[in-house]
Amino acid sequence: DPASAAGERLAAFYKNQVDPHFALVRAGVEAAAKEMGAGPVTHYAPTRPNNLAEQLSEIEDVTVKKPDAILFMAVDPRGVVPAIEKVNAAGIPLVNYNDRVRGGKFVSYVAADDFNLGLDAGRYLLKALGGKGNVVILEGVKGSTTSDDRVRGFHKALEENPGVKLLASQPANYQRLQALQVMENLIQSNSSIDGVMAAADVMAFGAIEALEAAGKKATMVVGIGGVPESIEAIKAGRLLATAEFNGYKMGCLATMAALRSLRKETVPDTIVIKGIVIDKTTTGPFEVPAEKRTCPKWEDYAK
Amino acid sequence: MPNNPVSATAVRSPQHWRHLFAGDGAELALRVALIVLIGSALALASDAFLSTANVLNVLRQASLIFLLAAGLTLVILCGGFDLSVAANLTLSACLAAGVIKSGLSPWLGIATALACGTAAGALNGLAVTLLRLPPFLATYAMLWILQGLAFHYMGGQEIFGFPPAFRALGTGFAFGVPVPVYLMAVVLFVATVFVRSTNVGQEIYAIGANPEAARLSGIPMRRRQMLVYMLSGLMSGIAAVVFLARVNAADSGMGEPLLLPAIAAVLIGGTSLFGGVGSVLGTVLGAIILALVINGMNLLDIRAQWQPLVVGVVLLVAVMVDLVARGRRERIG
Amino acid sequence: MPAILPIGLLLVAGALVAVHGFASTRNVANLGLQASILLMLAMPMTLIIMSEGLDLSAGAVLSLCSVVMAEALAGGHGLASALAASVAVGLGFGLANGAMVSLLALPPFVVTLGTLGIAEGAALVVTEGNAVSGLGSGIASLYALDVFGLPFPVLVALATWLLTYVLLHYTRFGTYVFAIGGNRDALVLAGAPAWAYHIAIYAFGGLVSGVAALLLTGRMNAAHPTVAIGMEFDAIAAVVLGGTSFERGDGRLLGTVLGVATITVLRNALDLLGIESSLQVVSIGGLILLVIVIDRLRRSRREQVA
Amino acid sequence: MNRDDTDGSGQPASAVPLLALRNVSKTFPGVRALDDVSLDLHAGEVHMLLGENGAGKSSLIKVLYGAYRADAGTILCDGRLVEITRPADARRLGIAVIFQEFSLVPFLDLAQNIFLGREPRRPLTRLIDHGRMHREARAVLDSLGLDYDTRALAVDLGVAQQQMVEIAKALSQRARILVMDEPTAALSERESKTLFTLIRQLRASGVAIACISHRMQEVFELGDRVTVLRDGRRVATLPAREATPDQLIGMMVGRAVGAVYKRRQYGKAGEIVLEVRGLTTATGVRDVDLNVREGEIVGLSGLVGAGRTEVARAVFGADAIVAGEVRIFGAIAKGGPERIAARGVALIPENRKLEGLALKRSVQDNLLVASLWKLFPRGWYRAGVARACARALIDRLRVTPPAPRRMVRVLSGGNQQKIVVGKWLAAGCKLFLFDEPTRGIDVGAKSEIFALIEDLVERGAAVLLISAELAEIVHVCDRAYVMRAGRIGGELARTELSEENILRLAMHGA
Ligand SMILES: Nc1ncnc2c1ncn2[C@@H]1O[C@H](COP(=O)(O)OP(=O)(O)OP(=O)(O)O)[C@@H](O)[C@H]1O
Ligand SMILES: Nc1ncnc2c1ncn2[C@@H]1O[C@H](COP(=O)(O)OP(=O)(O)OP(=O)(O)O)[C@@H](O)[C@H]1O
Ligand SMILES: [Mg+2]
Ligand SMILES: [Mg+2]
Repeated sequence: DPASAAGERLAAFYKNQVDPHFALVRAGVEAAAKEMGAGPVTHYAPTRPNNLAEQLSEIEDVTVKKPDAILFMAVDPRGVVPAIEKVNAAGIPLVNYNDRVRGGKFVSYVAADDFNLGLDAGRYLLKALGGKGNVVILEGVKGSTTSDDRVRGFHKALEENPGVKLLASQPANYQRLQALQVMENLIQSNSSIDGVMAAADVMAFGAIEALEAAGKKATMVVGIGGVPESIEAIKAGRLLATAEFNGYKMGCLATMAALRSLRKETVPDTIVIKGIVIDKTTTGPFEVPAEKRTCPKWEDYAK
Repeated sequence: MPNNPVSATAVRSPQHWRHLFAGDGAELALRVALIVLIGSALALASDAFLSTANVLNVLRQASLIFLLAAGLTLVILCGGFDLSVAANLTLSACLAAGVIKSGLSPWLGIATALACGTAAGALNGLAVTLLRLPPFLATYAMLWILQGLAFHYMGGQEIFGFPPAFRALGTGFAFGVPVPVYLMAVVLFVATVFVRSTNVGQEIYAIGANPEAARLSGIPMRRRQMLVYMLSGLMSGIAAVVFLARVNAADSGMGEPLLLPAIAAVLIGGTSLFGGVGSVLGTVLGAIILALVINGMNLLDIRAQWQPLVVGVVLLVAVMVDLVARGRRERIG
Repeated sequence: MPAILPIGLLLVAGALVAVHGFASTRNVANLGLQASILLMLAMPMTLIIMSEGLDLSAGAVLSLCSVVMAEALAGGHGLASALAASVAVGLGFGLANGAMVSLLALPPFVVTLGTLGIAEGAALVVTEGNAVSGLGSGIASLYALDVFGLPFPVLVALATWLLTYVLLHYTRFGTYVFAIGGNRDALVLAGAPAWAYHIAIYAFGGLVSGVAALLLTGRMNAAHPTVAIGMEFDAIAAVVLGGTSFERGDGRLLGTVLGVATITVLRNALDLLGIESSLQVVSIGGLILLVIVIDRLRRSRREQVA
Repeated sequence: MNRDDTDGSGQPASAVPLLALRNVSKTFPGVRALDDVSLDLHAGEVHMLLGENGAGKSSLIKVLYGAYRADAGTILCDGRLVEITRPADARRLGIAVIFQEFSLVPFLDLAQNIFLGREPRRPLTRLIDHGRMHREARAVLDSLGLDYDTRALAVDLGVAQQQMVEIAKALSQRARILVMDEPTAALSERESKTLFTLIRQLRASGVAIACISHRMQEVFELGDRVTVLRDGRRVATLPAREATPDQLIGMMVGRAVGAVYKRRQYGKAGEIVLEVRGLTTATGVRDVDLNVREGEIVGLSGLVGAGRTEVARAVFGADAIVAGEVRIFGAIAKGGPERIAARGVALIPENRKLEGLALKRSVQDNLLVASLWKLFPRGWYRAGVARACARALIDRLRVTPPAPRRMVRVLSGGNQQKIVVGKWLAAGCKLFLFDEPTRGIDVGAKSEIFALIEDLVERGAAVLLISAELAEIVHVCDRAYVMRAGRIGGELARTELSEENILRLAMHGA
């Protein structure tokens, strides 16, 4: 409740400052902090994208700075554990978001259900394919929760549709160019690719560019995300659908969880942000630019 | 001209196109052999490999790396180094994307990329010539600065969706061949003629081989160094345009993954980091070898984790192959 | 004395005054921890650069060593045998680098760029790209150990410094590092097996990477296949900022230490100030530029005086 | 090792040679560097090795030191067959060599350099005993009369000082066999004299000495026996006393050449081409005035370190000028080498490897680098034309082998020097600054280079000639300036040119 606004200082961590998803998260964090009357938020992202060693140093440094609470997402779910334990020892409360950390103590874990995102997106594609055809998977950064869980979801969807054949599954490291080139190469060895499941929208776009350039506009692509570009692509009919991975909401809710816990309110230990599958019919709410969005109601999520 | 033993007009000698490869014919032949070798292995392993479409595909993938590596080759030939090529690409692409997206003409976007690239190259050039900073470090510092500016400009966002006419530069075909491949061919031709068939090119080799001797031979060393860094910057700008047109979006991390491949392409191509030895043609072969290897691994559905390892081995094989050629070049007169 | 000294001191003084918490015990310990791995990479890197070489594979080899160590620990082996495995892998890569540079006379940049790929690929293949965890508490508690009031990692790093110092200035090996960079032919003509010492320089680098894996793994109580990639550039920057030159075997170990300290302090102070990451990136570039420009100006003045 | 100074020239050579090379052959791809060469070195003799550039002298030494491996032939030490496959083997046999190329390590101090490869170590820890090393280095330097600081870094030494340290390094090995490859090439007369005294002392103490030199008077001053090589073969070995200069030169080149090049004719000096007034530089030149006219060869002499090189570099724009002015054809010259070169000035630098050549480029590339814009004014380089032009220069300079595409690095020192000189010939220059153009060049090539210089002035060029060999200045120049400690000590007209006058000015000033 804004009633007990206390100007708390927050520190928020990101995996990189490159991916627009994290820009949405950041917008959500800022919005919620402002709404609840917290103090300024300092944001930390490694100077080299997804650099674990740098993130470790940043955690250590932030521990010295002693913010009131930390919002944390891990570049690697396991490697950060000792550093998180140090934060625990220093008595600074943490909220985990985006990527789960496999150890340490957190007030709450706020994230999408990556497995179900993969499953939903996968099911949507396979249904559109009518339960048959050939598909490929584009994975993200190996070892990250987001990629691994989503890919598991894809595979579950595939199991449910034995008529669909998985031609290849290659990582493209959440990079557009890499996805583009992997796709270009896969097109060469596989004459008919009916569908693509990408663990993130950026990779879906890379794949779409490759498919369109090869004149294979019929191939259907699904991604996971929902950044502004995805919405445009869905409306333009280039992207079939994307499973909502709502960075803005995640930023909001993680911040709310941190502030509420600081204000001695109870906070559930897990907050799952259920995402819908965004397709042509459901783009509406996502067309609002980040600065005009509002945070969701806490009560809707803290059951 | 009292002391001229021979003047250009006094001597009539046929012009050999072969001089474009003068000096390192053996190295280049070995690289072509390497390509043929990898190619035949892939052709045996995968039916898809030898299709025209796939060959063009490999060339298109090589083109981006090559565009970036071509400028770097010039700098290295001149005895310098440029670690900032990829960061320069990122910043140029981001600024150009910003311009195009703000509704201005794509031409202006292209101009922005080229201007930004060249300007950053000029800064590198000034650091090396005017301040006489060691190139490796100066361009490393520039890498951070350009990258930081790109981060700052983009603020974590991406800019996407460009007009089709612009995108044709990256995705288009002419007479069945991808546009970037033409661009690669043009750059290869112009750069090769430049380094092999102009006085300035000869001077670049001379500076690379021994800067002090070149200076004392009356070569305007600083102007030439300035030139190669600016050309390298320009190539980053050109690569930025192709990149943008190809992926239809800009983000502040787009260039970074290209840095090591670009350097590797130059090195696999047989250009010596000590300057004065090498060729742009070698670099094109290097870029093709890299693209070929990755293409092959995708076609055979080999897990991507193997990629760095295979690329590392290829790089080492390429330079070891040079050991065979090296002795020859030193001695055959 | 290289320009890094006044700039480093200025930076520390500025941080002491302007950065809240910079001088706290906890932060000083942080600085020590953060500098220790970089210092361990930078010590052999100094010798390698002095020998007119370069080691781009250092970060990747360190990551691979860490993976090997972690796999051994996770597989239930003891700390000693895990360390032995890690050192063996590091040494193997060092020897391979050294052999190709020394015996085949291949350019170090190319050789180590190749072995970078091989080490990175090997780590990725072994781990399937995932982090290795479940190492038990042994290595973490070793990492957290305090010896005579010094954290264990800092102690290991200081020991590496001391060892490198003695090697460089009090052994033939060290003298020959100067000679290999300055005039390798002279060493050959002096009857010394220059090729062997040349290999030894890289082998030393691999060996230290193998030991440094102890700190890296301990720090995370896990291993990650690409965690230290990119750190070699920080190490190279530290070495060159410290006044070691790529040419003619001119090197300064103390300068490297100052270089490591400066880079660490800068990043730490910017974190404590909560400076935007994009500006951090710019300021790292700015620092490097500043140091080399000042070095350059001072040097040209000296050249004029001489 | 330094016994009383006795003139050992009369000492008989012992019966069994200390070291003997028998039928040694060595082939490099395309070159037969050594062809069935035999050589004896006796205790207490100085054995001079003579030969044109590329005759195989350095190769012979490298074979006997184990730096090169001979294709055929044997080596006997004290009459016993030995294997020398590595320098370490040679050292063990008591062989020390001073090489043509410097072998100092720039960032090690003098003591470390002198003891490189033989660092004294403490018994238990095996750590280097710095104290002892410096003490012993001090002793060696003292024996040479050198007061250099043993803690000074080699990089801070001048060329001559480096050469003296090389000598100290060889002496400190207390070798039984001492081989020197052109030790005096970088030394001034005075330092050479010190060295000769020392060589005589060593000879008296029973050391076998082999010495390569391109200076004929040294052969007679020092040598007991002389071996002449030509094209990798031994032409003759004879007692120095029985030889005459003309005879030796005849053997070396296979044709008759005068021992010292003599100017063919003196022309009339024209207008002033170069005028230097009050030149002062940060490199140590103080208030230098001089001028050179069209058709003139003007010498610039002085002891090593007098600052002659620095004058030439400042004129060429390679070093910054602190005060004073340089006029070329009356107009003030400003800017770096590219601006000065564009006005028709050529500098032939003294250090060919560092300043003169791109060692990994071809002969052709090196020869044409300074005249690209002269040959191809439009900027389009034509390889065929370049090749033909390079061939013409190679013929004119008699570069061996005459292969334009060969890498310069594998040429012999003298041939490399010819290329440094040659690269300015096609550039159409009017003022030539020659800094030690004949360093390390054989007599034949020397006279060719002087003929070339004379040819240049006859066609109206102006030449400033720096040479450490006084005889060259005396016999070639129209007049000469003598420098001392960065200043002009005096000027000598042709009639006053003599070695005594030059030395007087160089050492005491006017
Ligand atoms: N490493 C090498 N590779 C190829 N050729 C070589 C090598 N070393 C020497 N040669 C060739 O062997 C021949 C003899 O060279 P060497 O250096 O012994 O001559 P030199 O008599 O010492 O001449 P200078 O008086 O010019 O020093 C030359 O033709 C030279 O080009
Ligand atoms: N004996 C010496 N004592 C101190 N400094 C010296 C000595 N010899 C040389 N130098 C240094 O070397 C510099 C010039 O050396 P250099 O030998 O190039 O002069 P030079 O007159 O051109 O002689 P040369 O052309 O014969 O080599 C001087 O400015 C000085 O600093
Ligand atoms: Mg010789
Ligand atoms: Mg001189």
